[in-house]
Amino acid sequence: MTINPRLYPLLATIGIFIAAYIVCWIQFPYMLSTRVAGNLLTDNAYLGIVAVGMTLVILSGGIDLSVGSVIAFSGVFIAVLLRETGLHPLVVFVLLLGVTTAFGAAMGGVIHVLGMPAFIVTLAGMFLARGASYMLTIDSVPIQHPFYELLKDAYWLMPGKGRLTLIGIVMLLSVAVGAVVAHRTRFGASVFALGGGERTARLMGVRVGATTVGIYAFSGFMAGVSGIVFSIYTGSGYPLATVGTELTAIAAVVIGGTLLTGGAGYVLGTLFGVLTMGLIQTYIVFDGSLSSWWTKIVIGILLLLFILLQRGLVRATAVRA
Amino acid sequence: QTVGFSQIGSESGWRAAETTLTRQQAEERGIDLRFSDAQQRQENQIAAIRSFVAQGVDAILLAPVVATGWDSVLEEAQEAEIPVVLLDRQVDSSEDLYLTAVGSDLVHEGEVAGQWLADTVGDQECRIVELQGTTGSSPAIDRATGFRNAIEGMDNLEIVRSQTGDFTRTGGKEVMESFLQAESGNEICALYAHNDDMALGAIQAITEAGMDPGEDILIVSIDAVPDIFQAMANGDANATVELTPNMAGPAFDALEAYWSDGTEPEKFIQTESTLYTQDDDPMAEYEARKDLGY
Amino acid sequence: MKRSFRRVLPQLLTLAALMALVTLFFPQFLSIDYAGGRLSGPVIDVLKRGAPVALLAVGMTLVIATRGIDLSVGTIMAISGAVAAWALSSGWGAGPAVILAVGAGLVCGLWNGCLVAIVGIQPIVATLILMTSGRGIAQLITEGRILTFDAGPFAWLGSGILLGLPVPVFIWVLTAVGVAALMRRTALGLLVESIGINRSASALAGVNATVLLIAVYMASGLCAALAGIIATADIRGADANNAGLWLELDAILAVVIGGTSLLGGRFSVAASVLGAMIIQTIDTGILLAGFPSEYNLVIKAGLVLMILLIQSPNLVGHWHFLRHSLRRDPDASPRGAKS
Amino acid sequence: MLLSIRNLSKSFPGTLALDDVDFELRAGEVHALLGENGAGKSTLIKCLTGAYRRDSGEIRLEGNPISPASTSEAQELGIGTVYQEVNLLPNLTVAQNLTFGREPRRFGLVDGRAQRKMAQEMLSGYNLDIDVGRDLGAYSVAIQQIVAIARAVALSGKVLILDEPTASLDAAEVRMLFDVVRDLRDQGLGIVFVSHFLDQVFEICDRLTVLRNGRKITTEVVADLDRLTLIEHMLGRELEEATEHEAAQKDPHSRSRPELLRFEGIGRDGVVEPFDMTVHKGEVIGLAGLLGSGRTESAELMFGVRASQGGRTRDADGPVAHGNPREAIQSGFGFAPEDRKTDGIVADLSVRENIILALQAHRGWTRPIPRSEQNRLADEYIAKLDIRTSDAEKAIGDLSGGNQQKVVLARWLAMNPRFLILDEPTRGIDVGAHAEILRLIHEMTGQGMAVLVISSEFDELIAVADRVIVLRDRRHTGELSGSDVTSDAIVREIARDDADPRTQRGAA
Ligand SMILES: Nc1ncnc2c1ncn2[C@@H]1O[C@H](COP(=O)(O)OP(=O)(O)OP(=O)(O)O)[C@@H](O)[C@H]1O
Ligand SMILES: Nc1ncnc2c1ncn2[C@@H]1O[C@H](COP(=O)(O)OP(=O)(O)OP(=O)(O)O)[C@@H](O)[C@H]1O
Ligand SMILES: [Mg+2]
Ligand SMILES: [Mg+2]
Repeated sequence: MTINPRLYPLLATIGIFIAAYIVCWIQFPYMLSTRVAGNLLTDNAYLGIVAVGMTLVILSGGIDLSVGSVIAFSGVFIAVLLRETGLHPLVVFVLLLGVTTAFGAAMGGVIHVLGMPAFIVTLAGMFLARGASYMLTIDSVPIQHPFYELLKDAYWLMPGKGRLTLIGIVMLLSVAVGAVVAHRTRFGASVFALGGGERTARLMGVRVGATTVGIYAFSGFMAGVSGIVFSIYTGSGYPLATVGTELTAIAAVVIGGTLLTGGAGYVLGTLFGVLTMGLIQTYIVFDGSLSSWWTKIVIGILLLLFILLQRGLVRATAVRA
Repeated sequence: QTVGFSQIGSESGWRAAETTLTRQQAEERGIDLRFSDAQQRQENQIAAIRSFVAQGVDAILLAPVVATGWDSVLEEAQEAEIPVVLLDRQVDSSEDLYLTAVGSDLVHEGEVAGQWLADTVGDQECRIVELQGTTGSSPAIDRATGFRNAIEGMDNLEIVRSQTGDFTRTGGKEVMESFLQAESGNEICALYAHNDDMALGAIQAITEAGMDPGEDILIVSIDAVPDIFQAMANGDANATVELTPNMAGPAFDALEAYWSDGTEPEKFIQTESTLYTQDDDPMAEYEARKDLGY
Repeated sequence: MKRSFRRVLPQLLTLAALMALVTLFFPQFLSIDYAGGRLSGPVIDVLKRGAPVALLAVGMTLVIATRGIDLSVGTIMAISGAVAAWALSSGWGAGPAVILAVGAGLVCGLWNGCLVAIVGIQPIVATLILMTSGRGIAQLITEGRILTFDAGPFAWLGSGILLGLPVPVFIWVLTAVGVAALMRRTALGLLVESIGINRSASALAGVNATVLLIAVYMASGLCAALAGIIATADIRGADANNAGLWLELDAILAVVIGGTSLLGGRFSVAASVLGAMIIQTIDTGILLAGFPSEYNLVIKAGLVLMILLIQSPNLVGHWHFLRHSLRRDPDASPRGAKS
Repeated sequence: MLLSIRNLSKSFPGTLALDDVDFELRAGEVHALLGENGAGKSTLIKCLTGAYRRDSGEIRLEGNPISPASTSEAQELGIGTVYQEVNLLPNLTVAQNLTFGREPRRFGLVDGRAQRKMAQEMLSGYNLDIDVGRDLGAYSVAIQQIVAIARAVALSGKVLILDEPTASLDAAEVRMLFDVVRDLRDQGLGIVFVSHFLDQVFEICDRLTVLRNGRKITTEVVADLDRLTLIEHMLGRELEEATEHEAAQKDPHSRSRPELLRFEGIGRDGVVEPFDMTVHKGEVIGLAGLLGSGRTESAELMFGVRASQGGRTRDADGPVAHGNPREAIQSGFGFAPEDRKTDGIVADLSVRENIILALQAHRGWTRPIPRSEQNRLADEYIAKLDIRTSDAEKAIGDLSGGNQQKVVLARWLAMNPRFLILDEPTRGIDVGAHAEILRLIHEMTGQGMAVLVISSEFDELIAVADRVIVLRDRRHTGELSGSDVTSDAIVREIARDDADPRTQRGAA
């Protein structure tokens, strides 16, 4: 049974992640505890969710720079609404997801109708969402609601005191949903087709407009979910939160083996991309000796190392095949 | 003892100094300091604290990037019986979730600055421009509030323009230039900057516009970084309110007491917000600070 | 000449409209004073304040023409500024400091170019690496503080006056004119465009795509270094933490407002520089108009969207189509019967 | 009447591509759509399938006016199309491409296994043994073409449109395709067939419509028409019969001419076995072989697109470097690649810029070709190759397929190389231009240039080549020269091996 070459980047990602984990474990035996594993899921939940949306966008050959701001907006929106009105959080969630999905859809619409590059439209979207959260409040607003306490404390204590939290599970679910949407639906096929080339996709019968709107709506929806998760994670809304998260998400997607030019990749790879980013973070914290500037440099070096390894591995297997 | 320190980032010279001093203090006391730089992001700080908890450190120092959103991670630390000390900024979580907080009162800083200005101008008319910190950050909000508290009710003092300079020199300079255009310079009587860096940028803008900072326009700011003392020595700046970067000293003192016999310190160890003016021998202050890693 | 004028006409019109709008909120916007051998006024401010983004946009235009993108320019500004300040504070003169800073920018560009052209990493990711780690390098040089130096001739580059105008204006104008001339008076422009549109076909036609790509990223690094020098000289100190922070986005925005496609190909340096001025006019206009700062972003986003909307080629097409179909009988409209 | 088009017009900026065209297609007929490059054939098809928005006119399918706004609507109406440039997605698997838009689903989700099965069934009639789970991009242009045909056939409930489907197919594939087409015709489909190979038109088509300069010239029954009249309709003038597809004066002794280049041991594992080739001044060498036999790869090795493992190349003065395309160009080589869309044209640049590109790259960026010289070159080749464009500043991407091909040729002719490799040079080129290009090749060789021509058209090779090298299974296996160069001989040479080479086709 030969392995399909399109799987190579995914396998390389998973392989390198496991190898990296082993290296960390040798250096800090405690890394293998369920606590660290649980933390890895929980701490990166919001990133994983938003990266799933980003994966679809990138698969279609686009990019969504607005997600970081949308997460911040979501937190502020929830916090302010809960503070100002007596609405139940679930109602607020529904409202929020409506808003972010519509926001994404609107960006998709602008991209399609005006034929403008996604980079710029979503950049404007990024300004807009961040600006909108400023207009809601410039303060950081705590969320105090019994339902939120419930959500925060929803976890399953794994053996070894590690916590598998609700939001970690939400992330895993999102990855599963994203994978099904991308790889098992006609919409997903259209996304890949767009990534292969818009003109060709059009000639093959893809409804380019509807698909584009759908993609960015999906990304907006995921950013909304991520915002909810983030608000549970921090228990507050803060307009300055998650600055630059879009770039982290893009990096995670690319590390996960998805081509930035679109048309090739796996949602599952994104999960490992996110976990890898988290692993790098954890490793640096465990080490604890790096100064602020070395932290930045080392993150960059590890990122580069990872990408080079991945490329090398893919190339080596491709040649042998 | 091992102590984890979750620092916000390295966005300003002041913070770099705080990091340096914390390391120094730890070294002097033989404490093994695990340092983590969060690059201005709360999510990184939360993740770092959880990693510290997972590693089982003996205490955690936290310089929170924002006041809200720490409840669950502090609870987690508490469950693991790891004391947490907050540095230089407050959180709005319940007090029993942390051991103590070391810091200054940001609102108070603004009040000191405002009070100085009010005292200085007396009952002259004074049109004030304000350089705010990063929109939405707690120092920006609190220092604005404090200043307004101090000048409240004084009809001769009026804040005519207020814009964010993002706590940076470039921002301070650029915004000050536009203030000078918009208010045609000589009508501005004083500048209140949320930090010294912006004030230093603004001083350049004022000089380049052909005016004399410190004379034509009074300048008061907060932080007391070395460079502002130099400006004060030159007569370019008038006053600054100190925010000491040595938060770790008192924090370690409290921790050591707690470790040795479980003494619970007070919930808030306030550092002083000393006001420095041109009369306080700024050059000496400059010399004293310039090697602290600002 | 006429052709290139027509190329930048939309940008010129946008800029004019924007200035009119700002004047509405701030009537003295167009007033210029002459005092003490220098011109001053909001417009001069725009010209001067726009220098970093204009410089970045010049380099970014070339990179985008090759279908790339350079996210690291803001960081390169910080690095070159730190290098210059370090050189100055360790006693070197202004000349060596400038040379070292420019050299640092070129090295950064070389690094990016090699990752993109030789290793084959996608530009966004390749430059993202330098974007994150480069700021660390800059901080390493300044040790995280604002590295100040004795002003002297170096500061002249940031806030000096030449012929009544701020020196940065001359730097960006000369750079833009120089790069545009280099591109159009030689065959470089054509070759850069051709690798941006179809790298494999160009390589088969004998275009040295690898070397050109590296050169383009180095040019971007050079422009970023100049911007970094101006920013550093302006505040007489290197602020490794904040110099150029997020300016790469403004530079990309400027290029796009200038009508160069992010998909590579045809480019216009002049239009990009006008784009930078448009952005600076927005920024300065917001400051002058005196809105509370929490509205800054929303206003900027709104204006940018509007500008892009007006310039969108598709919109022009839609207009034509609307006018056509309104004039003709409804049966002929393309969404006729679908039996 | 199955399909009828009335008064269809379509204009692009600067071009009236279709001017009041009428066209009728009956059920159960194969209808050829003919015309020179740029006559408007592809545009007509794209207007019909909703890929372009027509300016005016009416289209009726089975009497009902239709107006597909997108190709998917056309597909739903039962119109299946193969566009001129293979328009499938290389990043999707063969199966995904084949079933796109009609994926079999279970519980609302795409069922991968059923999808592959469906794809295999769709391909079953085409004698193609490939792994439908692999990415389409891993396969050669020809295989992609067949996949595109299979997809279009499956989609065509009523009408099948084939825009130059045979351009990169060899004789066996063409025969197979025609079997499929006849079968569909007998089932009552209407089939539109665009081709520049008149033999194929005469073989399979019932009626034909000729377009010229965007106007409909005539519709005729094929049986009533002779070749010359047809060409006259297409060109609007007579073609000097002498040049068309007639064997040129072959030089059986081309090998005794002075040696120009000697390739020794050029090859690469898994690509082409090491081969030797001696090229003489002024000679035309043909490369013949089945699809995937390694012709393109041989050319790529010689031009340095792929690096050769070992081997060396010499000319009279010593070693010749061709390790990469730039070195090869410095050494006086030229190469017009097979896939003009991805390797040939630089779509957004103008015709002029595309023509001078290689020359400019060769001169280096510091020595720009003066604008007047550029214009002169562009005008010269536009006239010489009869490139149909409104002017030299039009973007090449807006030219018709055949005209793009001519521009790519012009790019290399302008270089005046000593050794020019042409991979399928006449792909998609009309009869008139075809003859013109063959004549040009002769003219150039007359001046001492050596040319290597790769072609799937044996007739073309016979017409132009002094000797023909035959490839089989990525090996240079034989050579024919002088009067031995005949269609039969080539076929015999290709088939010499007892094993059926066709079974080995597919992905390497
Ligand atoms: N997108 C476009 N923009 C501008 N002009 C175009 C465009 N597409 C086609 N044309 C012009 O329309 C005319 C008809 O082109 P078309 O592709 O239909 O020719 P064709 O008959 O298919 O030729 P060929 O045999 O070479 O494929 C040509 O002159 C071409 O330059
Ligand atoms: N290493 C490889 N991996 C994957 N596919 C390959 C590889 N080598 C060759 N191929 C595919 O097989 C095809 C081999 O056919 P090639 O194009 O060389 O044959 P040809 O004789 O020139 O036929 P054609 O008329 O199609 O050009 C290539 O086009 C390519 O798509
Ligand atoms: Mg055609
Ligand atoms: Mg071939």
